[in-house]
Amino acid sequence: MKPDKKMDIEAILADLESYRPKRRGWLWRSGRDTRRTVGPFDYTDCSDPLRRSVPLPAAAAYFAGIDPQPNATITTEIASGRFEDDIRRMRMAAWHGADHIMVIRTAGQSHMDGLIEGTPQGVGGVPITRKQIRAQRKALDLIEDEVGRPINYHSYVSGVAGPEIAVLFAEEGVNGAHQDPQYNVLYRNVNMVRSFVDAAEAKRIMAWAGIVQIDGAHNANATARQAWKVMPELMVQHAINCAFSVKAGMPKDRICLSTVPPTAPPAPRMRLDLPYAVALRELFRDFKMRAQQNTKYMTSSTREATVTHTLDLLISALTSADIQSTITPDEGRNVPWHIYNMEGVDTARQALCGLDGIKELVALRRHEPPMADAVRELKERAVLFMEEMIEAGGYFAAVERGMFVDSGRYPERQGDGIVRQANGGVGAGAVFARDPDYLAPVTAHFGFNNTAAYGPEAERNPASLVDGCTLENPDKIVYVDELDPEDNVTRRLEETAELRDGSRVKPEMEWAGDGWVQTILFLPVADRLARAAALEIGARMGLRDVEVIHAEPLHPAEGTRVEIKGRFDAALVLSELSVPPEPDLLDEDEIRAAVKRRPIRIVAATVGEDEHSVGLREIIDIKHGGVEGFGIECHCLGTSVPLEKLVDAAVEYDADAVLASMIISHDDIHYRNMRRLHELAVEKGVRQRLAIVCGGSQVSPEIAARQGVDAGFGRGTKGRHVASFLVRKLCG
Amino acid sequence: MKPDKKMDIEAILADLESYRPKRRGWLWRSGRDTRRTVGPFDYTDCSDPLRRSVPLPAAAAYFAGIDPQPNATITTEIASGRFEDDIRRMRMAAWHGADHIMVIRTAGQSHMDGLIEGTPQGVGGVPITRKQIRAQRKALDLIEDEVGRPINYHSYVSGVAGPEIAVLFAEEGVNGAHQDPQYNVLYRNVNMVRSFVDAAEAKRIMAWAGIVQIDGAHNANATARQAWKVMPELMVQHAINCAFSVKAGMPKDRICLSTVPPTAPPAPRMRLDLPYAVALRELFRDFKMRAQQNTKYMTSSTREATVTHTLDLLISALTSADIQSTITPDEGRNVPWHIYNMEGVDTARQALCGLDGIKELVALRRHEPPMADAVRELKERAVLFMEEMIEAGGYFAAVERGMFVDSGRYPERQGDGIVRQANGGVGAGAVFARDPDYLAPVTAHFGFNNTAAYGPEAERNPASLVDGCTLENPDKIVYVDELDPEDNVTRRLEETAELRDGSRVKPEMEWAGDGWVQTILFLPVADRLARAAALEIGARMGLRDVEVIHAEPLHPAEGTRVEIKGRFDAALVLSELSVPPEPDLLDEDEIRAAVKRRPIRIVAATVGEDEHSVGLREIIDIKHGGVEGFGIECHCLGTSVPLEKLVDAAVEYDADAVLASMIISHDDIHYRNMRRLHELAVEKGVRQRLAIVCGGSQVSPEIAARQGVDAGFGRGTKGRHVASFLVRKLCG
Amino acid sequence: MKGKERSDDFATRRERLATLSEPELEARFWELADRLTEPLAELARTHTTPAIERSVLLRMGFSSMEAKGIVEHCVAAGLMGKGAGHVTLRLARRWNAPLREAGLRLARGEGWDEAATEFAAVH
Amino acid sequence: MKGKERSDDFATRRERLATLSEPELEARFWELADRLTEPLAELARTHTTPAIERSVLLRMGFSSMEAKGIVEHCVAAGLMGKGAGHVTLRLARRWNAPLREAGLRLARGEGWDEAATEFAAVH
Repeated sequence: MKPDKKMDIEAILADLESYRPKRRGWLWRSGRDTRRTVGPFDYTDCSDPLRRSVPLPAAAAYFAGIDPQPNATITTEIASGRFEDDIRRMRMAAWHGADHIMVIRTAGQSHMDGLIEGTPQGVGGVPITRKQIRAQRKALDLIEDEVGRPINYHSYVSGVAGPEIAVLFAEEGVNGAHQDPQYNVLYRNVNMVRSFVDAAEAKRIMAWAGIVQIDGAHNANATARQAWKVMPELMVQHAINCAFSVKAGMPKDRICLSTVPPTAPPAPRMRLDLPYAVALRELFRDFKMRAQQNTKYMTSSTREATVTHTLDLLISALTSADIQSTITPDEGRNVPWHIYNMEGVDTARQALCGLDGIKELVALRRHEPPMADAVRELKERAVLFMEEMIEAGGYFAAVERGMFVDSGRYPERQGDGIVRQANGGVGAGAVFARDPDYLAPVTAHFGFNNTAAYGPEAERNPASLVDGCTLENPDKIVYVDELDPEDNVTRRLEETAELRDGSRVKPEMEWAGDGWVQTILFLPVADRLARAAALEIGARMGLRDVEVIHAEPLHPAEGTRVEIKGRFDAALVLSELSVPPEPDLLDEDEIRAAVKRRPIRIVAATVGEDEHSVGLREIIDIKHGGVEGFGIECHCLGTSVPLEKLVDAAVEYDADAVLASMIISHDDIHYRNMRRLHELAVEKGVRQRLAIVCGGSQVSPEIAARQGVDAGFGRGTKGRHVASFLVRKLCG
Repeated sequence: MKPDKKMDIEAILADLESYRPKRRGWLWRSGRDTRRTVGPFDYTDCSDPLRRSVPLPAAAAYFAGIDPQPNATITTEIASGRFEDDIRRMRMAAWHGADHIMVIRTAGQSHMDGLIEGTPQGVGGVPITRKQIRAQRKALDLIEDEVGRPINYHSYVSGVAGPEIAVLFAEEGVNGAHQDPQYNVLYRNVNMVRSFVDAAEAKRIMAWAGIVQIDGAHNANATARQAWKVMPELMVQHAINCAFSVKAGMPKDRICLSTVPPTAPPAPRMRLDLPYAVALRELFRDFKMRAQQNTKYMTSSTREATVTHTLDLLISALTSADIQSTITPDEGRNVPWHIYNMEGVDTARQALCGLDGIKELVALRRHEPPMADAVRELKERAVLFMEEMIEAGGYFAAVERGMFVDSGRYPERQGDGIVRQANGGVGAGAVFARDPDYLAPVTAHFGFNNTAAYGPEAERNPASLVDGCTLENPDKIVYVDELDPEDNVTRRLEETAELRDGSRVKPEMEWAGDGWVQTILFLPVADRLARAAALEIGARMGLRDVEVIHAEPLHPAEGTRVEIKGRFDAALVLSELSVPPEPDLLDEDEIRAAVKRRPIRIVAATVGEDEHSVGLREIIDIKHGGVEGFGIECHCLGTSVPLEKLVDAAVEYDADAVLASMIISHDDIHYRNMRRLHELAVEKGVRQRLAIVCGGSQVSPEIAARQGVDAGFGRGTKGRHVASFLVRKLCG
Repeated sequence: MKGKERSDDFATRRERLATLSEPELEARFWELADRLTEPLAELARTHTTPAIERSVLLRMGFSSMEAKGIVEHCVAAGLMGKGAGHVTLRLARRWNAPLREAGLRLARGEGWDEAATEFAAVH
Repeated sequence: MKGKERSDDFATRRERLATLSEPELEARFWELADRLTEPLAELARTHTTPAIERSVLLRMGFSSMEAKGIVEHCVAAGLMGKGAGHVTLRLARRWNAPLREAGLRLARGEGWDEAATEFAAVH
């Protein structure tokens, strides 16, 4: 795979029946907890860098593109309903530092009693099938080679087909999975007896495959109305899944708590969430922490979600996180879009790098009030919770009494908990006692298995009874391609062929060619009028299916910020686009040689009322790679130089070119100054022999050219760009 | 002023000649450092709440609209070039919690040798004039009454007219100002002798008026290429301005250091910036801290700027900030827009409230490495810097040697500092020795003043020689209205009259009617093609002056995020907009009475494969203000209920209505389910007698109605909304 | 059915925990977790479900559809207590047929009377 | 003119500071700041500028344009050492005119010879 070529989705889909995963099991980032130097900085909390990546914008602009990578595995959750489009997003996310790709399942798969096959389109996620997994894992194999870091692939082992999904995941090299029988019980209304019996088998299989498990406690946080009250229960939910998982054969270091800082600003979240994070990490010190982002209090403001996320990350940094999960900041408004997956991942690596070393600089006041009291109280409340469960008759009885997801802070009870019956729910009644001669002639089976009846070899290796099962011999796996002749990936790809062959381009947010674009407006009227006006503006811009996805009063009378989405329905023909030519840089030695042959003298200044000299210094100074370094003679007149004085100085010095820096761009003053500079040179009769070059952070080369100057240089310009231009213009 | 009415700009401009400021001097927030309860939470680091405000989105959605206000004064910087438009922005910002409004000056005012009068349009800021100040201060008087908190008004006392501007500010009740002679010297190339002589007079006047002073050291941070190396010098710059200000008569508690965390992620900024913040606050413990946001490493990514800002705020919270300044996150791409001023302020209050109490929870490891060493080293380097200055012959000599804004970490030197000559720069030569009979017969004059020659009364009160100066008697002020018959506010307002009379609306970002809108796109092609495609899409959407303001690779081949701005040039006629009617809620008692007369029975469920029950519970449960509370009989069928089962249950219970909750909206499944629900009711012959009500966070009432159901309810719906609808429909 | 309301009586309830040291409190926490989950694990050790049996058949080399068929018939035949994989293995031996061939026959609903005989004969 | 380059010799230079306690180091910092700014403050105490004089005239009740005119003539007349407000005050007394009237005359360039006489007479 070439970094500058798109993934070939058809090639990935080809020959999937013979695909085998490269490895099984989860991999943590390598090189953690080593002090290391990256660019000009020293880090203590970073892991090995990527081979290829998209650095953070500030790193690209100011720090020579360094891209330090935090210790924590970083998760992104992807699932638009079309796995083939998600593959591209995975590649993008990996380049931004995600190494844990979590694929959400289509709504309703929890209640499917069996596996799904083929590649039907999903709703709110993708149907998890063997073909879909193989295609995505195969793509990730290519992507991990490209970025030089293993990528963990993850989905869900829940619902009434848990054990089969666990087998599928073990066979296909899935690296991580959610598994928590309590999730089935409370949120999917799956029968609770069945959930636990299935879960033990599923966990045993996952353990065999080295799959990392994440529990489902974060859902209680997201469901409770006052999420900060549910903390004691969260600890209980974690404990039940942890203890049960250990009994099912999982090693503790593969069991991750899915933990969310329960509140969000303007709540005083440090006061509430930090003691909780501390208590949890003490009680569960043998397990791993998957720090999830708070979504309970997310709104449609992506700014707000980003700030809350950053503070979530601070809590991780002050305590610990083995996996740092990210939720896209648009989750409160959209099914997540490509751009917001990158935002979530970027926020995580940006904040964690920024917080590098914080534990060396600050210490938790663990044994002083209020932290000491809060930590103790949380632990005691959790203990009391479990004591009452036992008193009630155990887990099933406790659920029947509605002890879980009650809005009260335990032992306070609001009486609004989720109530399930042990004999109710999906899949009730389908639990069977094993007879004394029960047998399961396979690897990674949990519980009673009468292999002894078949001799010591069978006891040692039950799968020997069938000459090895699929876990030992993947060739035994029966690969099913497609079942539905219409609802499948091949049909979907046909529809977007012209967008993938390089001939046309169309904006998209989720799926190739979906056409979605987002427009942000400020309308100086109150909320309802503003929404109506925004919809009308969207329609007049020719967008289809326009919807308001966010509105926020700036003031009840002065105006409203409105964000709309709509579909731009045309595919642009790439060959018809006017693309400015790539800046064609001369070789540095070539420039020096040319200047030696034909000396160049320039006069430079920041013009008008502009005292910003740092940009000009970077273009000129030899120390900063500026044009002086190529032998160009520079006369720098300083800052805020009147245009006329600049032209006069060019005449006086008999310069070949003037270099005018124009940072201030308000009301297009920079373009007006360019035009005036050109006119002055004409008026003074020197325009022919004087090249005029203008630069500034807000300068567009195309618009500059329209003002009559010879060249305009915008943000990111280096001395070499300007020198290349001058040599071509003057020495050509 | 009514909160639901726009400010009347014309009324503010009327009668300005007789306007007098309500007060002089700076006011800090009241009620700081008291423990207080706001809504369900306890805070230690918050001040008195506002009378009226726009709460954070999450507070409005989840926390009953609480709006805790941090202790620090929060700054927003406003200046679009048209002060009349900025007034509206000030009102919006005050409602978001800003109580320090900083007005940037037009480019070039530093070099104006005298005051500007009238209201010409500015570039990159507004021309600071008496009329402009009076209008804005008068508007702020109204705004502070509206929000119930004093608002500090601020601009700049710099350039070659500093003392006059200081007088103007003292006369007109300006509350805060930047004043730092070093800023003139280094960045405005004002003669250094003149700068210091002028500065003493200006500071003396500011001290008299109780104006809070902010220094200019943050500019060194913004100018140095590797900003983390300039820390020792920053301390020296702060020290020079502080010591000089004290000599000029300023009380220490009115002298603020303008301090920025020098680096930004991915730099390990805690490691670099936190020891610096600690050292600074120790050395300058008698002074105030104005914590500025890092702008040096800001790019055009507003997300990145927001995360960096949040970490800036963490440094404030871990150390201290008396004034918390905010820079709009769009500063790297635009002259700031309305919406981004609010973003900056929101990020500050959100993060500071979230961090409330952090010092009780964590402690700085002040006396352990690496903090202890770093703090000590910074102080020593600063001392060494000043020792070398003295060795060189003092401040002027040091500047002549280029000791300031050098890229090296002192005592390292790169030799690229800013060099100025004591006899050079703007205003050189215009410094005159005072003769022994020098006299200035006014209040707040600094330095030698031969008042003794005029007797003891003159010695006690020099202004008695002129029967009191303008500082005692504002009626002596000569108010100048307009000098330019074309370039003034009256003319500008005429152009936008139709946008202010309530007849038309047009999007804007800076100025009334500027038409700017912003569109975010993802294009699945590389950077240059994506930019070209985005410009073409903008043009096809009918936008004028389309420009790319941000581009970010998601992957070098898979695609690019591009943000464009463009002008939407039409003004919409408000009366022609289709505005959905305001939800007309019945009185709660009225609902109860109606239900008593005509009982209502409903059947409710989350439908399809949807297990999200929290929304439905809020609509139904009596505890959450749901419809049960009005006496409506509810049969709740649970979650993931098939549509057919829901209709059958309605028949079985002889219900008046079904309530279907539909959270999952992917691929419009919710709307398809609504249509199907309607059709099923028709098929079963019960559509006439059964009201169908659908709700969910992504439901648009208008689109729901088009599916054939009776009502759709979106985000923010309460039980009372649904009950009002049912009563109207069934009991009407 | 709804849960009960109760005000926050933590202060009273915690009295018996107040004297515990931090390690003792944490040990109590894990002891309770163990007590709560042991019956659940024991249930899992001694029971099976259609999903578990399908997962066994998948591992034995059957497709998801084939496994589903076999398990449905196994439930109908009352042989879940034996294990659906077990039934398949035993009938392959009885029929002296390859495992997959036996499974496919069972999935089609063939041979279940024989299966009942096979297991009845043993016990 | 450019500054000089120098590598980071902090380790050497700091030697003489190493023995200072933290309070001593901080005291040294402020002592140096005081030494650096005292000459600047003294300069300010004993000098004036057009901007200062305009600010005086503003306070005396003149507009910005009027103040500008007076100060420009004051510079030309070589009387800045007296203070432009001082000149205005003294001429108002000499002319027995209201202060503003005197100032407006001076702003128009009238009476500056008299001003020179007035101040020469005194000394």
